[in-house]
This record gives sequence, C-alpha cells and structure tokens, in this order.
Amino acid sequence: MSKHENCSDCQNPYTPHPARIIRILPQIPDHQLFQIHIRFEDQGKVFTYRPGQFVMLSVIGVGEAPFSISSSPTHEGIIELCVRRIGHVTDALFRLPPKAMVGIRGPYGNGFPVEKLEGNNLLLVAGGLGMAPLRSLLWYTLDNRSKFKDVILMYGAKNPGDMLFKYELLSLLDRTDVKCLLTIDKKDESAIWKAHVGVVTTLFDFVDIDPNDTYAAVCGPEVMFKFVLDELLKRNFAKDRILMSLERNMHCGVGKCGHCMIGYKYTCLDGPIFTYWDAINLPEMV
Amino acid sequence: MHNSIVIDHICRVEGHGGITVGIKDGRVSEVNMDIFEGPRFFEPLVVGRAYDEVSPILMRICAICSGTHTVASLRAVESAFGVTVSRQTHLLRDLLVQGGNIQSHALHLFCLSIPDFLNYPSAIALASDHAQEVKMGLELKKLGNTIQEAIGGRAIHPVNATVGGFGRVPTRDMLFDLKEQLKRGLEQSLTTVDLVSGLQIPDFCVSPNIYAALSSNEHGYSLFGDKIALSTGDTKDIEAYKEICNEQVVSHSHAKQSWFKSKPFAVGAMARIILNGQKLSGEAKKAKVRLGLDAVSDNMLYNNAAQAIELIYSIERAIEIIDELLEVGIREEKPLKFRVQAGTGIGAVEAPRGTLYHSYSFDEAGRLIEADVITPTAQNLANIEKDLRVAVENLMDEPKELLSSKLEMVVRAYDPCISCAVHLIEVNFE
Amino acid sequence: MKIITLPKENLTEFIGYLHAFGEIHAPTKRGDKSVVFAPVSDLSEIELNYTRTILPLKKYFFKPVDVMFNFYADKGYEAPTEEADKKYVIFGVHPCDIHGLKILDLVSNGRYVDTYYFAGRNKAAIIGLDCIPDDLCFCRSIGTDFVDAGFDLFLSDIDNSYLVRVGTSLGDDMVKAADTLFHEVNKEDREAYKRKSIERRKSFRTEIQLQDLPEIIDLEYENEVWHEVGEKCLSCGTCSMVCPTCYCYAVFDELNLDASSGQRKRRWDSCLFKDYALVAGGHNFRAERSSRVKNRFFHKQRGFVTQYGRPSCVGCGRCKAYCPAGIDIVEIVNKLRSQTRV
Amino acid sequence: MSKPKVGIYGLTGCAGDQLVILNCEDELLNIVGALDIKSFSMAVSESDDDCLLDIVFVEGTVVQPRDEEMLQNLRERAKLLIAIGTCAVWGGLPAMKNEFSQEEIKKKVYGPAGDIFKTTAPQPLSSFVKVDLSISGCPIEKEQLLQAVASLLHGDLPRLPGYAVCTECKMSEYTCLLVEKGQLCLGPITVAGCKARCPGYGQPCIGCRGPVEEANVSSEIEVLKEKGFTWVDIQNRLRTFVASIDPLQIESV
Ligand SMILES: Cc1cc2nc3c(=O)[nH]c(=O)nc-3n(C[C@H](O)[C@H](O)[C@H](O)COP(=O)(O)OP(=O)(O)OC[C@H]3O[C@@H](n4cnc5c(N)ncnc54)[C@H](O)[C@@H]3O)c2cc1C
Ligand code: SF4
Ligand code: SF4
Ligand code: SF4
Repeated sequence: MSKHENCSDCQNPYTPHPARIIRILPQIPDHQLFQIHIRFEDQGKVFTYRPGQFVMLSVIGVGEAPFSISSSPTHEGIIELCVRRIGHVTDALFRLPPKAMVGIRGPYGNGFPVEKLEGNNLLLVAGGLGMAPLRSLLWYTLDNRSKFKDVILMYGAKNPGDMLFKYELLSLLDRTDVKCLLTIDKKDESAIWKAHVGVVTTLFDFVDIDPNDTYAAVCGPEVMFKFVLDELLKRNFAKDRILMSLERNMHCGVGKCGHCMIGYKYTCLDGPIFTYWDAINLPEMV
Repeated sequence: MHNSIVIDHICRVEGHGGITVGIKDGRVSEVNMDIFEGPRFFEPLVVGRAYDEVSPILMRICAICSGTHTVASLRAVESAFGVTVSRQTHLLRDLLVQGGNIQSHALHLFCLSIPDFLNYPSAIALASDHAQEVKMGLELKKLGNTIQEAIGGRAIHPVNATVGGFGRVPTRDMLFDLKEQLKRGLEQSLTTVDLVSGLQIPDFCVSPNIYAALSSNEHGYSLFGDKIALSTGDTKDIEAYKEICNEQVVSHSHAKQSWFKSKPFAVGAMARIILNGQKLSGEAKKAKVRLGLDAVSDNMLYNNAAQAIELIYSIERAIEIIDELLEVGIREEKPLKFRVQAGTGIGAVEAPRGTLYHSYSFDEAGRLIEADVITPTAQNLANIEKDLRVAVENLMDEPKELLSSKLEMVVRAYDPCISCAVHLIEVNFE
Repeated sequence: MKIITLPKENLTEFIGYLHAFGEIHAPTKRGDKSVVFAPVSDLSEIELNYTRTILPLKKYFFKPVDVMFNFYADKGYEAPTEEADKKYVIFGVHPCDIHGLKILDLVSNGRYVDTYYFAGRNKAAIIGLDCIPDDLCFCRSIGTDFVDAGFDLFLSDIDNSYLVRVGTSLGDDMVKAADTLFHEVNKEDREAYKRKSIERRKSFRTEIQLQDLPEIIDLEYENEVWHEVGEKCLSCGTCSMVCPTCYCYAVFDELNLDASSGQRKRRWDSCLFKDYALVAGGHNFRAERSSRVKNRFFHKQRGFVTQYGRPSCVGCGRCKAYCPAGIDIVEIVNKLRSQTRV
Repeated sequence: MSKPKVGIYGLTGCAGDQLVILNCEDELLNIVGALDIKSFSMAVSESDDDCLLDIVFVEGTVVQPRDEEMLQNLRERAKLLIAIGTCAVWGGLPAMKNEFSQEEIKKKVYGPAGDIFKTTAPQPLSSFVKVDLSISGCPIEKEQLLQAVASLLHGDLPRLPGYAVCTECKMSEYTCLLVEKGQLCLGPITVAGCKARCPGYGQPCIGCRGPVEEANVSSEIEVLKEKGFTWVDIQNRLRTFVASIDPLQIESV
C-alpha cells in the first residue's frame, strides 16, 4: 500500500512558526524592508537558507503570501523581506504595529545553486522589485568574496525615487571588489542623479564579460526579462548559465496546491530559480 | 399650534415612508401617509413568465413576509390549474407561514414596538438596560427563522416550496428538533405576554374601525381561508376580493389605497383576533383575555397585543402541525405532477400584517397573462391616514416633537411594510 | 496474493462483520439516478450495480473544505482539536477510483507530506469491487480497469460468488473475522474468473491511444481545438471537483467576529477558474479560458507523465459525465490525433 | 482601535438584506457592539444622516431621482461604500428587462396619475458611484455578511468566492439538475456563496446571486438550447436578476 505509514512522525508543513518583526525600514513608497526574527518552538534549530529561497508569511486573520528572502544567510538570526504593498496580505502587513507577531514557514524553493556558481564570474541583473532576491545573492557573494571571480551588479529603476536599497547600493560604488552599475529609466529634472540613465540593458555597454566562466542571475518584471535575455544570448551566454527567478500564484509553497505549476514543474519546489533552458522547455514561458 | 407637520422618514418600519399633516385654522386640513419607496412594477414585469417563475419573482415583493407571498402565490397558480395539494404539503405550508408569523411578530414587537412604548430609540438601546428581554425577543425571532429555513430552505425568499409541493421534505429528526425548540419558544412567548401586559397603551387614536380577515371552515383559528369576513357582518368569497380592495391611486404616494364601501378598513393581527379570536384555544386563548382584547377595540395601538397573542398561537399551531405530521408519518413526497392549462386562480393567506391576495391568469402554455397582488399594507394605508387624523386632532396642542413621535407610533403600530405596498398593482382605467 | 471466494448470499453477513472495522461507507442512491458514497448500515442500502459516484473518494481524505488550523492574535497557530480516532471501511470502490487514490497518495507524499490527507487516509480500509463500464469509461486505455494493489480486499463478480483478493494484513483480519463465510478457490472459480475477465474487458468500448500522446500534445500546443473548447467551457469547475485526481486547492483565512481569531481553511480549487494563475499586480498567466482548459488537459496527460511516468487521469469518465458543456477528453484526444495524422 | 462609524441604508428594494443583518440573531448584539452604528433606519429611530462614515452598507436599486441623490450623498460621506444584495450589485428584479418601457409600465400601473412620479430606469449602484465591495445575493448570505464584518473590523476587505454555483453544488455532491434532469439551471454562470442552496432542494438555480466574472453566457445559452428549452424561457431566466445581461445582445454576437 502506498499510504504514508509513518505519518505520526511527519511534520505538518502548513503551520507557520511564530516570528516577530523587529524592525521596519521604509524603502520607497509602498515598499518596506521587514526585519524578522523567527522563533522555533523546538529550540536548537536555526533558520538556514540559500539566496533565492523564499518564505510563506502569514498575517493573522488575513492570509499568507510568498516573499523572497532579501537578506544573506551569512547574517544569522534574522531574515529581511522587502515587500511591496499590493493586496490583502501585504496591506495588512503594512498596517501592523511595531514588533508585531507574524507567521513564517520555509525556507522554500531551490534557491541559487551557489556551489555551482563558485569559481565563476557573477553578473546580477535586476529591475524594480527583482532586486529583493538578488540582494541576498549579492551579499552572500560579497561575504564569501574569495570564492567568486568578478561580481557585477546591474540594477535599473524607473527613477531615483523608485530605487530599492539605494544608499546601500550607492555605498558599493566605492568598493573595488564589486562593480555596481545603477541606472534609471528617465532622468527626473528635480532629482540629483549622477549615475547612468537608460534602461538596464544599456549598462551592458560598460562591461566586458566572458560568457564561458560567468553565470548571469536575472530578476525583474516580465518585460525586462525579454530584453536582458536578448542581450545575454547576443553575448553567447549558454542557456543554462542564465538563472532567473520566476513569480507565480502560490497557496502552499510546498508543491501541493497546484497554483504555481508550469507544465510539470512546481515553481515552489523546482524553482523559483530556473535556468533559461528550463524555462524554454516549460509551456507558457517567456 | 402648528401649521404643518412633516415627518420625513418614519424609522423602524420596513421601507421608506413619511407623514405630512396640513393644519389650517386650527383644523386638520390634510393627512398624508407618503410612500416614497421607489416603485418596482412587479406585476407588469412578470407577465409572459412561465407559471413556475412567478412565485420566485413575486415573493421578492417583500423580505419580511416572503414566505407568505410564496404560499399565496403557489395557491394562486395551483387554483388556476385546478391542482389540489396533499394534506402533507398543506401542513408544511401552514408551518412555513407560522414560522414567518413568529419571526415577523417577534421582530416587530421586540425590535420596533416595545422600544417605542418604553421610550428607547431602538432594540439596541433597549438591550443596554433590558438585555434579557431583548435576547429573548431575538431568540423568538430566530425560532421563526429556523422554521422557515427548515421548511422553506431559506429564512428570506424561500427556495424549497414549489408548485405542487416541496423540493425536499424535512426529515423526522428535523421535525423533532423543531418541536423541542418550539416548546422553549412557547415559554418565551408567554413571558412576552407578561411584558406586553405591562405596557401602557395610550388612547389618542381611538376611532371606529372596520376590520377584515380571512375566515376558514377549519374548527381552529387559522391563517388560511376561502372567505373574507368583515366586522360589518359582510362576508365575501376571496374571488371577490376586488369588491373590498378597490384600489385607487393617490397623488402623494407610490402606493395605492383601498376602501370598502368608501370607508377605510384595517387588516392584520388585530383584525384577525377580533374576527376569529373566538376560535383560539390553549395559551393563546388565555392571553387574549389577559391582554384585554376580548372586547372589540377601536384602538389600533392594541395591534401589538394582538401580535403577542398570535405569537403564542403560531407556536402552538406549529407544534400541532408537527404532531400531526409525526403521527401520520412524514413521507418523501415529490411535487405533484399536473397538466398546465389556461385559467385564473386566486390565493389568499393571512400574512403577519393582514390579508394578502395573489391573483393570476395563465394561457394554455402556462404563461402568465395577468397578475394582481394586493398586500395588507396597501389595504391599511387609508385606515392609517384616518387614525393619524384622529391623533393629530387629539394632540394638536402638544409640542411638535412629541406629536411627531406619537404619529410615528401610530404608523408603526400597523407594522407597515412599505416595500409590499409599493410593488404596484395594475388597475384598469375605463 | 491470497485469493478466496465469498458466495454472494454471504455478503450481507460479511458486511455485518465489517462494522467492527469502522464506519461503513458504500455507494448509495441519491435521487433517481445519482450514486454517492455515504454511510450505510447494511447491504440493502448499498447500490452494487453502479457505474460511477458523483464525487470520488478524495472527498474523504482531501475534503471539499477543510480546517487547517486555528489562529489567535495572541497565541498564534494551533492545530484543530483532533477528530476522534474514527475508522472507516469504504466498500464497493471501483478499480479506477483505487487508482485515483494511488495518485493522490503519490502527490500527497514527497519532500513535504500532506498530513491532513494522510490523517484520514491511514484510517480508511478500502474494499474494491469490479465495475460495469458505460460509454464514458476509458479506463481500459489508461490501464486502470484492473487493479492489483491499493485495496485491503477486492471483490470480483464470478456469477454466484465473489472472488476475493486480500491486499493487506488488515484485509486478512477482515476475512479472518468472518472466516466461515469464505471458501477456498476451486477450479470452477478460476475458470469463471478468467471467463468473466475476458467478458469484462470486452465491455469497455471507449478508447484513447495513450502512446506518444505527450509528444502529440506538444506538437498540437497551438491546435484550434483549444479555442473550440475554450468557447464552450463555462469555467464552472465541475470537472475539477468530480475528478479523482484533481488535487488543487486554495487557502483562505476565515476570521471570527472578534477580528482576532479564526481558522485557516483550504477548499478545492480549479485551474479552470479565472483567478487561478493571477498574480499580484494583475498579471494573469492564463487569462484566456482556452489556455485554462488546455492547462487541465496538459497537466493530466502530459506534465504528469513527465513527472511521474503516467498520466494523472484514470479514465473514470466523470468530467465528461458531469460537464454541463459536454466537454470530453476522449474527443479532444481524437481531434488532436486526427489532425496530426494528416 | 476606535469603532468604525457605520451606516446601513436602503434604496428601493424588499429590505431583505437589511433583514439579513437583523436575522443574525446570535451575533447581532456583538455586531452592534463592535460597530458605531450611526444610521439603520429599519431598526433604529435615532439616525445621524450628516456625519462622515467609515463604512456604509447600501441595499436596493436606484429607480428614482431620490434614490440617486441619497446614493451620491452616501458616497460623499463614506470611506467605504459596500453594495449589499443583488439589487444594489446588479440591479436585481426591478431592473428585469422586458418588452415594456419604463413609461409604458408606469402608465399601465398608475394610469394618467402616474405622471406625477419621477422614475428612472432601474440601475445598480455602480452605474452612479464607485462601489468598494459588492456582496451579492437575493438576499445576501448571512455567513458572507459576518465574514465581511469581521474582515472590515480587521481593516481588510473580505475575499468572496468568484467561482460558480456548480462548484459548490458538486462539493456538496448534489445531483446535477441540468445534466441529469435536463432542467434550466443557471448554476454554471451564477456566482457561488449560497452553497448551491437551490439545487440542494432539487430546484434549479435561477441566478439570484448574479453572474460570475467572465460568465460564458453564450455557451450557457447553447447548452440550454440543446436541452430543448425555448428561446423565450432561456431569455426570461437570464434577465431576471441582472440589468446588464441582455441575452438578445449576446445572441446576436
Ligand atoms: C517566489 C515568490 C517570491 C516573491 N517575492 C516577493 C518579494 O520579495 N517581495 C514582494 O513584495 N513580493 C514578492 N512576491 C509577490 C508576492 O507574493 C505578492 O505580491 C503577494 O502574494 C501579494 O499578496 P497580497 O495578499 O498582498 O495580495 P492579494 O490580495 O493576494 O492580491 C493579489 C491578487 O489580487 C490581484 N491584484 C492585486 N492587486 C491588483 C491590482 N492592482 N490589479 C489587478 N489585480 C490585482 C493579483 O493579481 C492577485 O491575484 C513573490 C512571489 C513569489 C511567488
Ligand atoms: S465541467 Fe466543463 S464547463 Fe465546467 S469547467 Fe470543466 S470543462 Fe469547463
Ligand atoms: S445542478 Fe445546476 S448548479 Fe448544480 S452542477 Fe448542475 S448545473 Fe451546476
Ligand atoms: S442556487 Fe442560485 S437561485 Fe438559489 S440561492 Fe444560489 S444563486 Fe440563488
């Protein structure tokens, strides 16, 4: 029989762990960074994760939603989620009083294959909220700097007021161990912006990358994907050296509810990080 | 002395209505019960519909008595096709109507009227000082709804009662369960009588009334009947309902009014108790004596007392029906099959607020050619205006505020259902 | 596998013995035509000659609406109070439905285990019964018309008796409890079984060609058929509800009036619903009805094959039987095929 | 948190949805305890009809200028305007379409005296003002109302089902009246929430809750025609509760 014989030993994967928001850092309008401390009832367990993984966050009485972990696992003890206010759960999250309790399950998803990336150059290309998962990878590589060759970040926002982690990223401009290229789509007359202007693909003119020992990680809105992919393919990137983080509707995060299924892959189990080659083989993709 | 009194909106009644009183040289020149609920033109809209669509549409004239509308409507359809339903179906419909009566009377007494007599703006306000009583009232109201849900499938706009019978017949267990709840409700309804007997009923609107109600051949008090009895001594077959409900359009109102032999008349709980009260038995009979409704009263403010008596009656009757159903054994009975044919039929039922008539004509295919629905509130409107006039004359020297609230009290005593009144009736202008 | 026989006249008595193993559920009549699994007390209530029930067995273990846990603003999350350790015996389950359960077992397992599903599943004994197919059944093509595991007992009609296959030790306990009712299999029984088996096989009239179907589906991804069915489909969700292997669900929180406590629940969902693949910001990955009908089909006949090596459809015919628009998987397959053949 | 200021108003209708509120007998005292009810004319005499409101529940259809004025006033006063009942959400029975024009009907009903009343073609609230949440149903379901109140107290808007009555009908394992009995059931295109009440009582769904989003009305019509229903029957059933469904238009597409 194919029943699950030892179910009394199984953990119910659906019950969130209590967690506390310890700090809220406003970013840009309707985007906040939540620092969250997760308490495990059964002590001794630490919350460990990979860059690119996500958690399911519950707000009591409203529901649950998936969010990429935005912090690096090298910073133990807390996780950071960068959240855009867009619907029921996110709205409720923004209404919570300071130090409120939330529920967390996870981490879920495959995350970036960091072991595989080691010894390579890394090109991170982000647009808008796509910076949230890539920030985790960025700090992970910077904290394990010796394991990677060149690290390049390209990040585009609509205008300076829409740039997430702006000061944190601006501070990277002075570092020599990372090449940080920031751009805005259009120059806003009133704002002071000294860096580049133009869509994110225009940044490719400033770098010289060898596609053979480089991995590209791309995350951003659907429209951006297409242009960045064109650019990478033009530069002869192998399709399985391009990594992308996908977003789908998710209700469980653990490969049961069906919502995030693309073809025969679960975004929550097999993703959210897919290579471009994987993605080509999924129906309904780019 | 006032020139005019305008009450924009009567609260705690169902629907939108107001009162305008004109006073000229110390005399009342006009009293209008204005109905400004928007018209919904139900009857012309339903023309052309298949016979089984008529009741689901016309029950929606009113939410509070949608169960009674349904039963009256189904009886009209069946009478047009010459269908006689089974005893079981008749009993279940009676039960449904009693459930509606319980919910409506409890709602009116506890949420709308008793706060009035005790000078509270609402049952909610009343609850802060008399939580027990309000809770009890809500429980009685719920009892009525529980019956309607069990039999009709929904407390408002029932779905289970259809032409020829019921979609699903309640189970034995459901009936046992209902009976238990009804027994508890009976205790509570007796307490309600205590409560109502303690209320001071003012006499500022006493004036001679003509009453009308259905009368039946059954030995007990009933909300059904094939004849209309009037306190004038006249009786009519329900087929002749138009002789008493000759409706007229009045300019200040979206509803029409009814006169019998050019006199207004009253229908409702009070009319029923006065005309059929001698048939009451059990606790209801005792309550009638206790509440002083044994002698004919011309004070419509006693309508609340009549409702309290009927609350007991309906509960007792519901128990009686359940006992009969359980004794005979409830059968899983499908709605009757019948032949659709051209014809005209009338269904009349005593709704909580008075006699309700549905009259339909169908063509051979069973499509509706003409519908006429006369609701109790429409019949009462002229009488309400009559009572308002008396009240204004008696209270003319009172401060405006007080007078206004007394006038609202008169209207509320009738428990008018304004949605019902404005469903609108088709009349012929020759 | 242990095989014995149960004379038909002993069935009533055997069912009496089963009460000791849990509450008995079996196919019963609902209304004039429909059959549903429901609690029964004896054989007279059981509809042995049925083709399909409205809902498959998933309703027992993966309920239409189920409480996941309670939540409280102050205390956090708490599992709902455990249902008493009630056991069930589900009698009269057809092979396709047993295969359906096996598929649900598969998807409920894995890296994360659906504990709600197995909580019920582990408490239910399954007694199978062979079936009488109609024109909507295409289980034979899928290979789900016979079953050799996934049941505690399985009864096959061999005229005067049932041939009983014992699938588990629990099944054996049931047999032991009613020892005297069963007989050894003799030569006639064996012959009868083989004869009946051939007869039964012949009674399956509807076929689809399964081999190379995944490839055909890939090839015909843009076929006109999807638009045709997309025009017809009402997105009513019926097909997913009645499907033994549709396991999608939606999660929602239901709040109490105190606005601080409540329950998280899940309910059956369907990829035919418009908001199924909608994400925040308003992008819908399957905004067109045709893409949603295609997705349901694709997942069952193509995606699942890649993932688990078999389609997740068991050919029970329910989706065709109950679809108000009469949409039919078999017809779709045939259309896809005939167009590739050209 | 201070109690939200709430108004409960009815335009033209049967008062069924306000009655549903009063029919929450077990919860009523809790509800009124949690809300600051400023106006509920069906149940409360004292009414503040000028104050600003956090939430206003509006029942009924707009059938006359008076209704529209009241609605505009409520919209100005309220942060959240919630339409309750099929009349408010879809136009309901008053907006039932048939061969008579509004003027003709008025004449038929009132005769020459009808001219003194101003009426307009019955329309749902959303034809006039922005509606923040729609709770449909004739009448609304108690559970949905309570769910909505709980969510609103939390600061959230409730998420109501968007799928069809068939889904709930099948979840309850009712016999399909359309497929198995050939009855004129609107379950496939009517929005769920009633737990398929009517099919549960052996009655076909008459669409009292209004259509699902993206209702495939033309396919429903095809299905019904195949079952042998006449065009008149189908048309009548479809245009009972919803002003915006015009089968004639759909048919001509
Ligand atoms: C793996 C993964 C990682 C993610 N990481 C992040 C992250 O790091 N940060 C982040 O902010 N988000 C992230 N998201 C997205 C996030 O999960 C959604 O924003 C979140 O689920 C929204 O939940 P909600 O309850 O607030 O919105 P809901 O109330 O659920 O609203 C969303 C639903 O309503 C619809 N909707 C909402 N707003 C609109 C609108 N304006 N127009 C039309 N329809 C609308 C949506 O399409 C959707 O179906 C991630 C998603 C996934 C799958
Ligand atoms: S049952 Fe038929 S109409 Fe309904 S969603 Fe499924 S395919 Fe579409
Ligand atoms: S009875 Fe009506 S609501 Fe139920 S499944 Fe059939 S068509 Fe849908
Ligand atoms: S089944 Fe249809 S008609 Fe009946 S309550 Fe539900 S939506 Fe209304």
